[in-house]
Amino acid sequence: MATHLADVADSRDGRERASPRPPNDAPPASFVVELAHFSGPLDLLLTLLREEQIDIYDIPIARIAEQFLLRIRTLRLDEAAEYLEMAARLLRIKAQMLLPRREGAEAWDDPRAELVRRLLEYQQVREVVDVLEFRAEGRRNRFARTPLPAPARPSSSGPVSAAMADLLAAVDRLLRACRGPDVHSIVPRALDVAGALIAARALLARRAQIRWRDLVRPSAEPWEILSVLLAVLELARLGECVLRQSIPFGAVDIVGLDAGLGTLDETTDSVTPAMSSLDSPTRYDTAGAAA
Amino acid sequence: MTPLAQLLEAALFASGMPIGLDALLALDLEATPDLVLAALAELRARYDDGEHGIEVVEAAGGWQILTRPEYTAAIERAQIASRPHRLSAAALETLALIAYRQPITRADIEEIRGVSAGSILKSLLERGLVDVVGKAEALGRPLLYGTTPTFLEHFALRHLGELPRADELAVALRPATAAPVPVSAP
Amino acid sequence: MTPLAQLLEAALFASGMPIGLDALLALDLEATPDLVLAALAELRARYDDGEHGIEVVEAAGGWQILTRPEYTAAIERAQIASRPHRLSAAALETLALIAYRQPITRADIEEIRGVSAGSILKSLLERGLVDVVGKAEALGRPLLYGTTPTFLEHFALRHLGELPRADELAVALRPATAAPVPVSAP
Repeated sequence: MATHLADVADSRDGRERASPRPPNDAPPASFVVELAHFSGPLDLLLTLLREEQIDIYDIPIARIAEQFLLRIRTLRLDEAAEYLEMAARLLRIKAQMLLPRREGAEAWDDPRAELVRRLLEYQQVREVVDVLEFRAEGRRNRFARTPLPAPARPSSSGPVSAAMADLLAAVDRLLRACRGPDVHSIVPRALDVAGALIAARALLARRAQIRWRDLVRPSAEPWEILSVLLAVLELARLGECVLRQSIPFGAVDIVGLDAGLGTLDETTDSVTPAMSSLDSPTRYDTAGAAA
Repeated sequence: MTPLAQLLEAALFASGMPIGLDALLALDLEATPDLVLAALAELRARYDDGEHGIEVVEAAGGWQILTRPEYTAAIERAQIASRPHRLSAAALETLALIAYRQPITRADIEEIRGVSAGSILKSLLERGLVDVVGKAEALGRPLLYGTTPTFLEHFALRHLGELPRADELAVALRPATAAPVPVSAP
Repeated sequence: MTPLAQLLEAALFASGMPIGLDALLALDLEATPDLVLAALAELRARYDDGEHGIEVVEAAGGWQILTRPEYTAAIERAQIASRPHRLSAAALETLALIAYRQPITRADIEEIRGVSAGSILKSLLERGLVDVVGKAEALGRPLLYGTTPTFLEHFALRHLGELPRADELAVALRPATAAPVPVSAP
């Protein structure tokens, strides 16, 4: 069942002329290819075979390799890796064909076999493309109803459409947006409330009353100041100290009470007025205090 | 119906919005305003014969075909007209983060995405794609978010392990930026 | 027309996309598949009476109303609606491969087409014509691609079975494994 390429390809040639392929969705990477109206090296190779009316099962490799090289040079495709790879493959097959065959050997591994297989496979793809193109053209000539513009405020309860590809593209965007390729390496500067608690407790153990500036060094960074503030508030909540401020905006005295009296289930009633305004409905992390 | 009425039917159907007389006249070079108005009347009468679910309506200086009001409730109930709402890029990114790093706090999401995530999280919660799965041990015990069975169902996943690993994505989705590679002849 | 046919007319009109039997059944709690199919036939017959510019078409496992082809040129000329762009040859080849070999990896697509497929796959994913449908068991667990309902609608297919079977194609494709190649006498 020798398939003659010319027979199969004739109809395709007619169609190709009838419907040129505008590179409407061709991204830059394949732009060169689209301009030349070849969708790849196999497409070009098939065109050459058709022009020469060559039996796909008996390709004169030397001649075709030469023409292939000539064509990619004139079409300026000789910078595209895929075309160069095919050119190299053809030259390799040509060299293999020149090797002397063993006299009288029954089986001969035709160096062209793999190429023939690929060409046949690709030819079938082209055939399916013809079917798809015919179908698409029929559909293009009918209009569905244009959807009305979406309501200004889309409800958040309606059906959602998102393809897996959309989700993965989002992951891809995130990965690119992040500084490093590894998402896990990005760790926000955490507050060190536990450390500040330990420092404050240690100081309160030695002195009955301390001041804010005893806990915060002058050049402290914001995260350190915040850590100390939260630690002090936590100590007050646990009943380990009392905060006093004699005048508005004045210095804050931290007066130590007996450490260890506070328990976790104490209510915030015991907290001094200084902190009540800062108290939040959620509880602070007490893991640090327990340490 | 006359050929002009059929053409108007196809045109009014294809357009979602009302079409004015000028545009309708552009459909047929031989049409006159009188002919178009007559054809519109013919089409309207056809739909008003008590046997149709749609009707021709005059609106916004033009004509439009709309479903009859008595069918609105059924169509809405079947969620046919409410087209599936495409998740925004921001929502997808947030969802992707939650899927890959769950359980994750809102602060972590915002840290990575660099923008506030409140309204997006709310919307994802309402749609049932994510849920609160616990509280972090960190200060303030912030809520932790994770994906739901609805999320798996939506993306046709049997379990989270079916999500591609992050390092597989580079190959799978990113177009080869360097292709075609110019190869210099030796 | 029967009330159910009128309801279906309104619903098909309201949706731009094909609606499947399940969604049509949701329109009327008393409807059965037989009743819906009968009403669809009634509606289709009504539009096929030679007096209408639109018709009922079966696509992507459902039904939709579309304009008749003979009015397309006029509607496009009047700029009421425009036809979508044609897909490039490269995009069609990639789609053809995915349609026939799904689920298929990007590497397999590139192997058969002989060119890199990254940017084309990305574009097809964005158009919703293909989607990631899973991961291969092979090394690196590459993503597997498959076609979507949008693909069926784009090519006016009711289902994938409407494409010619591989063995019906003029060029019979052998299995991917090495097939015996007839060698002509040198």
